[in-house]
Amino acid sequence: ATGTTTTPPASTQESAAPGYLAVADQALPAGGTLNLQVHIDSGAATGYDPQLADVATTWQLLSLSYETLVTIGPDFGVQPLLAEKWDTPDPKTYVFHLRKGVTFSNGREMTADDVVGSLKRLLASKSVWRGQLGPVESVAKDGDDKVKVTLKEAYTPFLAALANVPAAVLPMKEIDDKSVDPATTLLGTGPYVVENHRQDVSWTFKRNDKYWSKDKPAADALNITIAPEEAARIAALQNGSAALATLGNVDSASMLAGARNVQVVTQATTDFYYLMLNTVAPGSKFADPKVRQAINIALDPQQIADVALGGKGKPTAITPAGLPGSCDPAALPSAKQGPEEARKLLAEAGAQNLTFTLSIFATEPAPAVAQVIQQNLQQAGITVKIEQMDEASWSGKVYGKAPAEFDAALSWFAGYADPGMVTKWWNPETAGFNVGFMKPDKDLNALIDTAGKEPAGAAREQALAAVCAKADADAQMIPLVTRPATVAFRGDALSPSLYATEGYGNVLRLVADARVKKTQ
Amino acid sequence: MRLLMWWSGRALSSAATLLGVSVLIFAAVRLMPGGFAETVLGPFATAEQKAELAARYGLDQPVLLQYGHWLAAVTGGDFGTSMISRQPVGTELLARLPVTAELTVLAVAASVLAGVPLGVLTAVRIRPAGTKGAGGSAGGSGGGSGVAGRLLSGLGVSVPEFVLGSLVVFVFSRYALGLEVGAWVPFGQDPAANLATMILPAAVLAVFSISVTARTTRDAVMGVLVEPYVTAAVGRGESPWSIVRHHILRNAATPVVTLLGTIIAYLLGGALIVEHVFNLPGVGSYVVQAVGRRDYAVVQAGVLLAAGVFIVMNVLIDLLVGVLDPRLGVLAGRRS
Amino acid sequence: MKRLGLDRLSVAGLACLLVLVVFALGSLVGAGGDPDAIVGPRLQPPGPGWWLGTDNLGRSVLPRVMEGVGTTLLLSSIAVLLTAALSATFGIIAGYRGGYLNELVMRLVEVLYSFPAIVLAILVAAVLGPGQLAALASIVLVTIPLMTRLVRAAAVAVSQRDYVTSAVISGARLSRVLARHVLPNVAGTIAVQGTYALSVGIAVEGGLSFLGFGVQPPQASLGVLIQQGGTYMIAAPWLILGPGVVLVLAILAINVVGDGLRDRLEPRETRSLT
Amino acid sequence: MSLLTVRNLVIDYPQTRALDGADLELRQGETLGLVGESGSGKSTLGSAVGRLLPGAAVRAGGEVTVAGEPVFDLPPGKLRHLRKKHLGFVFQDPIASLDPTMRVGAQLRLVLGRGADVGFHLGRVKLDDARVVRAYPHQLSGGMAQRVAIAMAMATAPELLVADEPTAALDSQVREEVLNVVFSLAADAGTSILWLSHDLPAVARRCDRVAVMYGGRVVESGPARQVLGDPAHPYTAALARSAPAAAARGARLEPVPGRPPVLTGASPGCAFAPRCPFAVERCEHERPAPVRIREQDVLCHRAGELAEHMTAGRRPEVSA
Amino acid sequence: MILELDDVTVTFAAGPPLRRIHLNAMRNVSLSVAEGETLGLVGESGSGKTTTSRVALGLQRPTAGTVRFGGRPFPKRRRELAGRMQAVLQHPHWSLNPRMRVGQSVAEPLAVLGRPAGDAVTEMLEHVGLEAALAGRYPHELSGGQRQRVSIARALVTRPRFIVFDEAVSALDVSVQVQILNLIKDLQAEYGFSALFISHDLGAVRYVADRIAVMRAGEIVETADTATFYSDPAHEYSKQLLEAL
Ligand SMILES: Nc1ncnc2c1ncn2[C@@H]1O[C@H](COP(=O)(O)OP(=O)(O)OP(=O)(O)O)[C@@H](O)[C@H]1O
Ligand SMILES: Nc1ncnc2c1ncn2[C@@H]1O[C@H](COP(=O)(O)OP(=O)(O)OP(=O)(O)O)[C@@H](O)[C@H]1O
Ligand SMILES: [Mg+2]
Ligand SMILES: [Mg+2]
Repeated sequence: ATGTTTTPPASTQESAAPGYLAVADQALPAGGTLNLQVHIDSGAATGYDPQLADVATTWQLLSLSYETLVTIGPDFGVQPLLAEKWDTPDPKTYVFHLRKGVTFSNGREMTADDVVGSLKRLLASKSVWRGQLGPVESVAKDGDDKVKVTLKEAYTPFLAALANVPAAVLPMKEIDDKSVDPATTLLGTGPYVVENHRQDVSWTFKRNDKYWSKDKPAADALNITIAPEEAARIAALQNGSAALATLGNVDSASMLAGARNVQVVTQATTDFYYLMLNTVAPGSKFADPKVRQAINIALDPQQIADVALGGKGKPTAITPAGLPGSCDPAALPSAKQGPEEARKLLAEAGAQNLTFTLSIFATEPAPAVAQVIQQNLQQAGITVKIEQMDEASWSGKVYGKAPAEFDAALSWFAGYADPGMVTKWWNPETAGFNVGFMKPDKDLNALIDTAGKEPAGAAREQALAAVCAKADADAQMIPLVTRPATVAFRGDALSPSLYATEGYGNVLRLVADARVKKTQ
Repeated sequence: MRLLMWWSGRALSSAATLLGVSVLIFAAVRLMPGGFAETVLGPFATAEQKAELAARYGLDQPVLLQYGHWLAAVTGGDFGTSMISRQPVGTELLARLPVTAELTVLAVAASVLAGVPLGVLTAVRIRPAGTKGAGGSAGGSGGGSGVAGRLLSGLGVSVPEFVLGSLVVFVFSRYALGLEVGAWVPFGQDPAANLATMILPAAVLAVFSISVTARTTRDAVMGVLVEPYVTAAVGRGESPWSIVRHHILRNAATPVVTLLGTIIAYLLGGALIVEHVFNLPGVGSYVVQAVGRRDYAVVQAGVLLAAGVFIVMNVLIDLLVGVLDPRLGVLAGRRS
Repeated sequence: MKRLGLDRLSVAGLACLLVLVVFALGSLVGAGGDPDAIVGPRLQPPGPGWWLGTDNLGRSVLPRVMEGVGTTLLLSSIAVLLTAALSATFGIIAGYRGGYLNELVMRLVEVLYSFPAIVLAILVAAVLGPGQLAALASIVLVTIPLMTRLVRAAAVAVSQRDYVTSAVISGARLSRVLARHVLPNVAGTIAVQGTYALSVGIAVEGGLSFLGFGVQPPQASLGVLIQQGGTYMIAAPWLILGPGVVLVLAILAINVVGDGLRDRLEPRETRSLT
Repeated sequence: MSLLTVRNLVIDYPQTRALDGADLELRQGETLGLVGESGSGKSTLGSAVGRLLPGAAVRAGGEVTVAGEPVFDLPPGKLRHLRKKHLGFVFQDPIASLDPTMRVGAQLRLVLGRGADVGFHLGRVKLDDARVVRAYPHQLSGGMAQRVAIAMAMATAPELLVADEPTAALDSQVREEVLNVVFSLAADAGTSILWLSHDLPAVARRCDRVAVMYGGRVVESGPARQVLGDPAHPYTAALARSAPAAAARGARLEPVPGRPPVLTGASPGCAFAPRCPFAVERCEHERPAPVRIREQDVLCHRAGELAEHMTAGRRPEVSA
Repeated sequence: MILELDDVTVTFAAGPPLRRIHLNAMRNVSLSVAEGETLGLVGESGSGKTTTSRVALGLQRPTAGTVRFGGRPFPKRRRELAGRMQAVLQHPHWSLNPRMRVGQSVAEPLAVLGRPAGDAVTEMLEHVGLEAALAGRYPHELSGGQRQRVSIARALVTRPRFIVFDEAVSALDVSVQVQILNLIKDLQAEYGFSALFISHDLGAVRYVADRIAVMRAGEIVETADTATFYSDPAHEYSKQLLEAL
């Protein structure tokens, strides 16, 4: 496939185009300051280095200053960004044609060396993303304006992985001569330049005047306030001190129902909740697959989505629902059975009075999800005790030790932009973080690898369906429902562009398009 | 000379208390489950990365040694480095202190300016006694105004800040009522705008302390009212307000001022919730987030700071009490 | 009531508490329904089947409030009893013995006192892990300094009383002096402070749950309910109204009873300024 | 015309009747000692003169007139004026009756007005020490503090000084000095004194007249020497007999048997009846009305018949 | 001699650590009380009377000097003296535990000794002129005089050999004072205990004491027979005291 330069569909009214929740009104003048509020700051011990960033909130902020070769378009299509186009002479080779006239915000022009250096640096790093890039064999300059990446074997999610912030192009010259430390300085080709950052308080960005796309970014400055308390963000929207804010509560729309000029939209994401059953702990209650199967059957993802997520989430298999090619959760074996079968399985396993503790973190809506799970399992005679912790204690308990000491735990994965990416986490040997509570399943691992190689198409969908079914039966990590993102903005202050779906949790992805209607 | 001795005595005991606080806080922070590494590095971090981070912040050393290093650094004015922002904690605390301080000062001011008059008014009886039908309540809880006072001050202490705060945030953000929420501006940038955004949080914070102050004032004034010197002043024909001004206020001040010490500790804690609800960049929200992320240096410094402020305030209050009541003062002479 | 010698307001407060206790006991026998069961659509206003409305999971609010009152009252009461026991032990020994023991106890109390209450509570919750135990320990640690101080002060006063001296002269053992003479005479202080500690305890439980360190779901406590209800203040005001009113009533009633108890134990004169 | 008239005054506390129809009269320039056991109502009567009763007190009847003004019916402003111009009070605990947070000089100036000659007033009570002006009350001895209180009370040269056991808290040596100051200042200013005291011999020595209180009533009043030397009321007689100081070495003191009454309402008869060796039926049921025996006004049904009997009793040692 | 104080000095240190003030509450005090004798101790407020009584009762260790009770120094453990000395103290209001019934208060010294109370309590109450029915009352239901009688009953119930009366009648009304003084005299005649009778009221002391010691600023300035003292005081200070009487 060959990509071409695309601009977002030009549209003068705010009626959303397909794949969009909102499209910025290009007729509005550029300029102005945009005030945003998000609930959490990027917080990593590794600093600002995009290659080491591993959470969506960090990607979101870093994406304002860093760019990747390719990017994700509406409905998960891969689109050009710093590469104007690319060729794939064979499934193992990608040749990227670099965009001309791209400069870093310090004024230096981006070169093929920067691209090659960045990718090599990433591959040599301890970054989690190194694995997502797949079996890369070599990265090399192909003339001054082309870069060639060779894979050891075919790897379908490659482009989607390349579209995320850790694969951003860094100013390698400066990094190599040590004049810039990416951990402490943001120096990218992106639309905005950091002016000030106070940890956990605010970020201020100003327009990158040397940005390659001449009509972008529209807003001159961004003020991003970190407001952990939902009520504070809602307040800021209501009184207009924020033009856009991310919201956590699935019912925020009704909270803001009467507020004038505030629009609340739900962005579907590929992130999804999943239930971990610890099979590694000595004396695990879940060692018997029948017990896990029973739990999987007793769970009612539709009810979880309807009740805990206010109808905003969707049931999902291990390939995130919504991604092209992902499998149908309703077709999974466990979805077709009810509590009766679960009881039977438990009886067979001799685990009639199963009681276990579910460890969750306190951030909403996890407690709501857990309580619906509790109700679900009660139908099958399983007693769940919920243990709610702050996130630090929770991650200490879940990831801190191997074998881990919890019974069951609830969390969510970022779903990314290709159905073959998250499935890897079901192989603890490559994932690493879950060796403490999950036993590798050889068959499943093989299926995952196969699906990774299969080029997009019907064969891939079949391969993925096999992975889904196998994982459903294995049921050590049980996917539940997708996790919606709620965004609200002031219609009188802002005309934003927002995708209807998002794979990397980046609400600010299109912020460079947003038009400010009035300056506060 | 006496003052000097008093100071050295107080300094010594304050230092002992602070030392105790430092031990407790250090121990508490280390006892928290959940490692800094999982939190700061995320679940995907390798053991190697964790070890590297631990080494960077000296967390691989024996705990006692860590404590010693920390204590030595703190006494030298170095509060360590935040593991999240990698900035010196001292700098960040200093930047955030004004917000919390302003909030607390405003709330203390409100407690004194509203609580004290309220307490005096509900305690002082103007109607002369001995008249038929006057007085009458057995326990002396102050008759009608007493019931109202008790209910009022009771109400003040029963509405938790987070409820009141959330309500205020919502109401004031939805309806233009003249005061802004959520648009915090640094004081240095625009004092007037800053005050306008601080009034509401301070008011929410102050509700509890106002009613406690009012209640304590009322108790203290009622205690003073029956002192012989007040009877003597009444007997000399002094007017009620002259008595309140000259004899009652100062004598009732001791318990109220002493209470302020407790109130300040309380407000420092309450500020944490209020800062959270109103999203103000103060020390409180800093510490809460740091607890959440196991950012040890920040938690330790934050709590030590709060305790230090509290202890210093209490020393000052003791001094003030001495000035107000010469019988209790440092400089009190012995009976001739 | 008359025999207790409490005034009318305090009797009203006591009655109010009694009603709350009955309300809480109701949930034990299942009155009002299962507090955890999903019984209807989410966020329904009060109506048949859910007399106080439903919450964000479609659970009936009424049984949850009933359970919440019980949890909160029980938790705070146990905590306050613990505080009272510890404060009495340390306060009395420190107050009666004086000397180094006194210094030590007072210094410890001072250290605890220098922590802002909610910070102390958060630390405790973080160390112990959220839950009832953490809430319990937090309330105890938060209320202990003031009570120990006051008990100590009372014990100092009582130890100087002639009847204590007489007992010592008679050759009574320390344990006897403390148990028979000092303790009963500081019991009033403990009782009065206990009521205030109880209201502080309820507030601390609420604050902790607000920050997510308190009682664990699906169990309800007033703090949990108010925290959740607060989010839905406008969309579903009934979620905060029920528990909010009950919480305010409980603290108000306890304070009023405490005041009445104090007026009764330490009656005081009044005087007019005219 | 008398300066102070108390007529049938009844004062109730929540559970106690403190005054049960007390009558008292005091003329210009006169010194009157009010004596009686603890709880007999002396302080209540003394406070009632200036309407300085605690909040719990209720006047259930009777009236108090000072310089022709009905104290209990005055509006607040007039009441203050009366206290300021006509009345002075000195209380039992000298240090407590001074504001602990104000220097002595400042307190005096508050009473005397700005720019007054504090030194002069302190000089009158024999406090010449310049340090006193700058001292706080707690830095003074009891005697000094009481003299300051007296200076404050006498600063306005009141017509009536009510002194409620002004020396009870003082050491025996200082007592005399303080009393000397009070009485000489009053004599100079023509101030009448109502002196509430336990100390019978001292009252006998210094006062023109004595009133004896029992059970909230003045049971006997008259010229001091007369009342204490020739008591007409059985209670006065018993009281006079029981002072330890009065006992000769080796002699046995005779206490008043029984204990003082605590009234909750009007006493149906004579409150002393249960302890009185001379009580008859009538004493229990009928409230005695004042009768005049010699120069005394006495509240006793049998005063007349007993007059002879009592005189025969042993007289208290009264040193002139 | 039941009690001997030999050259006793008591020094108090008061105030915070760095500004201690040292104060001699007793200075080289020597006095003795013979069997069956009542020694009166008079002096102005703060002269050291109470401190002396505390030393005599073994509640206060002297800074210097020796104390002997019954010819022997005080034992390390107070319990060995249990029941052999008692005290009646100043405040009728605080002399009895307000949370104990009168009967329990009186029985306490016996309970400490592990002896059954039996009829001793009722007997004792009757001895001090109180109805046995009062045993069931709480102190606040009694008058000041009655409370002091209960204290005396409590002090006597173990038949001690030595009793300290520290301002035992000062807070009482004149007429009640006499009742109590008479009671003390009568009981002493009956039980023959020795007593240290402390008061600032010279009249009261004269009434009960065999000998009188005068204290001033921590020192004994004069000791004399009561009769001699009142008729012919030797010390200048004693003369002053008597003048004021
Ligand atoms: N504030 C008060 N509240 C209730 N009762 C009181 C109050 N003041 C005094 N009484 C009672 O009123 C009665 C008279 O008290 P009052 O103080 O006038 O007596 P007194 O003759 O001055 O006694 P004393 O010699 O002890 O001072 C007593 O029975 C007393 O208990
Ligand atoms: N525990 C103590 N610590 C410090 N000083 C004390 C202590 N006990 C007594 N004093 C001081 O010792 C001196 C003598 O006190 P003491 O109580 O013996 O006097 P007193 O003659 O009994 O006086 P009063 O007649 O007032 O009871 C006083 O100056 C007192 O302040
Ligand atoms: Mg009196
Ligand atoms: Mg004494």
